[in-house]
Amino acid sequence: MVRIDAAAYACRWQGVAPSAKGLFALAGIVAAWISRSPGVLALLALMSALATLAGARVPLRTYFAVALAPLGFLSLSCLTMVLTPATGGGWQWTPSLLPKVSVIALRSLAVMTAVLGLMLTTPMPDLLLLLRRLRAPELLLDMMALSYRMLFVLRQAWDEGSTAQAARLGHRGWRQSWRSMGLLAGQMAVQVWQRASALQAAADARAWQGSLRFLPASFPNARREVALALLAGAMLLALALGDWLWA
Amino acid sequence: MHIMEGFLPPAHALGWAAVSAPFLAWGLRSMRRGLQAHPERRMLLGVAAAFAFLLSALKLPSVTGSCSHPTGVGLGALLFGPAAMVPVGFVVLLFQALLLAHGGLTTLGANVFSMAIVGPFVSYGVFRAVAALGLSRSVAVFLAACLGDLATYVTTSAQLAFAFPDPVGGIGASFTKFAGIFALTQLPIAISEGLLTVLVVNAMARF
Amino acid sequence: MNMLIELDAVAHTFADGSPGLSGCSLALAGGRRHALLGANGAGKTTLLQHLNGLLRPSEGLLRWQGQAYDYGRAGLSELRRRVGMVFQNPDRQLFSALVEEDVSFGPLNLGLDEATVRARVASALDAVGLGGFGRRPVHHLSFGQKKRVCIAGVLAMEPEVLLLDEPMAGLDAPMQAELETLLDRLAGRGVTIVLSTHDIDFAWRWADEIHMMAAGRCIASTSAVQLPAQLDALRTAGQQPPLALALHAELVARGVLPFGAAPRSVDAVLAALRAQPVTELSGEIQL
Amino acid sequence: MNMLIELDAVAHTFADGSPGLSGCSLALAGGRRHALLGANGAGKTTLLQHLNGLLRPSEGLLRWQGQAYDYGRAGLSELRRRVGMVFQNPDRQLFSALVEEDVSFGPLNLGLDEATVRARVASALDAVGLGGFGRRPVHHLSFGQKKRVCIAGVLAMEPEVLLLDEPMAGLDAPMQAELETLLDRLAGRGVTIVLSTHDIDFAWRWADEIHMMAAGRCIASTSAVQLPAQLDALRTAGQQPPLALALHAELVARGVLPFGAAPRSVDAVLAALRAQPVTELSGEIQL
Repeated sequence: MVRIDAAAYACRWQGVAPSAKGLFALAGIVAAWISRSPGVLALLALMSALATLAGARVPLRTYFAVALAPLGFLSLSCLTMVLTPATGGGWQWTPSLLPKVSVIALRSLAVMTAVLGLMLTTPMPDLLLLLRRLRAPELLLDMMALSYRMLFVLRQAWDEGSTAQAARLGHRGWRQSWRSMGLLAGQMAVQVWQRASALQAAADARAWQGSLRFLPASFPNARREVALALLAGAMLLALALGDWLWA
Repeated sequence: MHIMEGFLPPAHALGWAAVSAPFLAWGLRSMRRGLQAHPERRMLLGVAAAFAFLLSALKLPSVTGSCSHPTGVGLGALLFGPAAMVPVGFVVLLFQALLLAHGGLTTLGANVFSMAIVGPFVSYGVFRAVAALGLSRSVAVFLAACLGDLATYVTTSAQLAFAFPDPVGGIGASFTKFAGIFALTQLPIAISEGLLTVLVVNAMARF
Repeated sequence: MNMLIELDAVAHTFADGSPGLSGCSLALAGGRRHALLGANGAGKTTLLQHLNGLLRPSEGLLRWQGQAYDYGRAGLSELRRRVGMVFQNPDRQLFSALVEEDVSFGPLNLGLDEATVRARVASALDAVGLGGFGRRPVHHLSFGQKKRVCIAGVLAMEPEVLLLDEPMAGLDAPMQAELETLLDRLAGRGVTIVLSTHDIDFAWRWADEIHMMAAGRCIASTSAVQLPAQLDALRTAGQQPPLALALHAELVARGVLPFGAAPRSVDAVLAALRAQPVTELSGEIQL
Repeated sequence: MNMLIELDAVAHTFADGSPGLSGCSLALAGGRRHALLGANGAGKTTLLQHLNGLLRPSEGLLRWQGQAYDYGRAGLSELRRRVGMVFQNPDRQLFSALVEEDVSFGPLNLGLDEATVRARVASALDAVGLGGFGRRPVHHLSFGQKKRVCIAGVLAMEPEVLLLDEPMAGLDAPMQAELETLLDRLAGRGVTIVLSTHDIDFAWRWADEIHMMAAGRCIASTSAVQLPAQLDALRTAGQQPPLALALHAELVARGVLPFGAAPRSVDAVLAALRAQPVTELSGEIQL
């Protein structure tokens, strides 16, 4: 959680309008959905990854660390798909399915790299701003804004509590670990109500009117950035459309 | 268990989003109605969503030495009811996709269906049913969280089977394959989730 | 003197039946620095929360410039614009991820237009010395910086009265000095400041007016210069006399320091000592 | 002197790449009162967490009675039994509903039988002056009481070394005095105490040994009586000389107080002043 969040604040595209980055990612997703040939899908994935790594200067290490878990899922699922029921019961390895499965895997990769490009370069408050502009329900936005802030507060509370437990041998063995986690989670669950009422008091003290309203960030170069994103996105889509028509 | 970004074909990704959307709208509507009577609950929902996310990012110690992540939706369903858990679960899943790269934006609809709709409703139903049978609270909580987790995983396996039917054995065989492979990781998680939820509820009851 | 806020026999009982305040009468003059002094649990926070209407008295009355508090929706909004409050723990009052978003929360609630809000946010952040920090996420800040964001969030509403609950808690000496400078600057601009503290030496050093509390009661109010005459009340509030005061009295009694206004800190006593010429007496004893 | 814990050029870099400690060498003698002195962010907490193995050095070595720390499972358990740690914020380390449940957490993790645990909980609560408080709910306690429950929770493991992170933070004057008495009592029983503080006056009043830290470095260690010779190191650690020391020096120079061992607190200076006869000089100036 900290890795992706920190990368988004540190990258070179941090101040770029979220609408531009959102449009580019959307183009990447749609292009991946349209394309059919493995070569073009691989090219799309490569272009999205390159934009993130070379354009936004997200460190390669971060990128791979973040992609590792989804890649695990992908390999396990693809392995599953090339197994078919054998005639005499049991399962057999079916190499003839490989081309089809590899297209699924590459499409998944192309979509994933497009979304990674968005999330590794856009801090959450900007994403929420984008959602607000897309008319997401206000209640949902309030919940997201508040819970994003509280994530870090609760995370710190959890780490401190867990360290204090370790100092009293609370993680000595797995039995102790289970008991400690149960106690800590229980105590923090009770605190959820206290924290909520403290936040409520703090909001009331600043003349709360019933919803969490914040000043939207301004992106002075938004127009130019959106135009560039549209151009780049159109390139991806053209590539995909060509593939769809002629493949 | 989350379906990764981009893994579902477009028709399935959009289809599941369309299936989940009315549930989300219904959850938000019932939430809004609650907020009219208790405006201060707005903060509570935000903090609760953050707490659910925190629980879902925990690494649980397990007997085999490997680590697993609970979903936390069982606990949430018991505390806040299944209707509130649809929007809360939606926020948690969106954050998991954006901050942890677990699940994805294109697969959000499918994941919301399995984890924020099926899971909480099963948990809540099981808890009600077991409690009605007069069994102890711990048993009810354990079964609710554990079966809610299993229902989520069965749903995910079905979603995958539906999207990628086996060329020989069809959807049934595909389901068997996905359910079988992911059982290795999901069974211990379901049991862990049940245990942790019991410990948390017991700890809470003492305050 | 113009009395901005008055409490008239205010009592408060919490929902769980525990007593918070009893029979508190107090007058807060505008443009002054007020310290509420008392041990932990004396009712300081409860009193502060009455001043901006977060809590309502179970008995008694509060007045703003002679008018009884209006707890209606509009009245409360107006009151909270005028009387801003900074809580003790920043993690329990900052609810937005970005510094400028959080600071903008109050002004937006006042219904100001975007340009005004933007200007106010910028000047509030400047005032607390966090000029370029608007786009920083709150979770990347240190404790002291978060505290200053909290203060900026209130300043952006341009309140006439600023309440601070134990503002020095958790800050080390350099950060405390910084915050004191900030409070001095605000007081210089005419903002009335009311803060709670359990540190008599800080209260003595900083405040114009000291209000002592013990067990939910407002036991005495005095201008700081009159504090030496109120040592009994101070003792009831569980406090020793300020060290600087005691030292100064002793040194004056011994003729080491000239008679005069008591210095506000031990550092000031030390400075006064250093400013005195060394008397011939010292030579004899130093041998 | 018997050195209980030694640090040999210990460096620590956090997972996010930020530096915590660099080249820290330190020796902690058994049975003494040690103060780690430094500003916020100087690395005091990081150092304390190395002492009981919560953090491991990236470079360098720690030794317990001459033997390198053993970070194996059994070694760590043994270490943490011997070296107990009390954290700064009680609300982050108390996680049970009742006082006695919380205090029993450590002893139960040690695998002791129920009767022993019960006896240890009772004696630990007695030691911190909370004898009859076992069945009280934790959330009804005052901040100072919670702090003492935290200490009891560590004492119940019968550690040889007690680490305390900023123990005085958030306590008002009477609670600080109480806690100091408690620490004196524990030191009297032979427990080695290591605490971190950014308050030079407290360190000077309380400690036998003062270890100064700045920017992750251990810049100097001195016995408290030798502190007046280490004012340069003190300045590097961002600290003023203790007020009592400065005052005493000034008063001795002026012949007001006789030459002798420096008093440990401004209160002690005051007492020394009061014990001095009033000289004839005073009469002149008091007029």
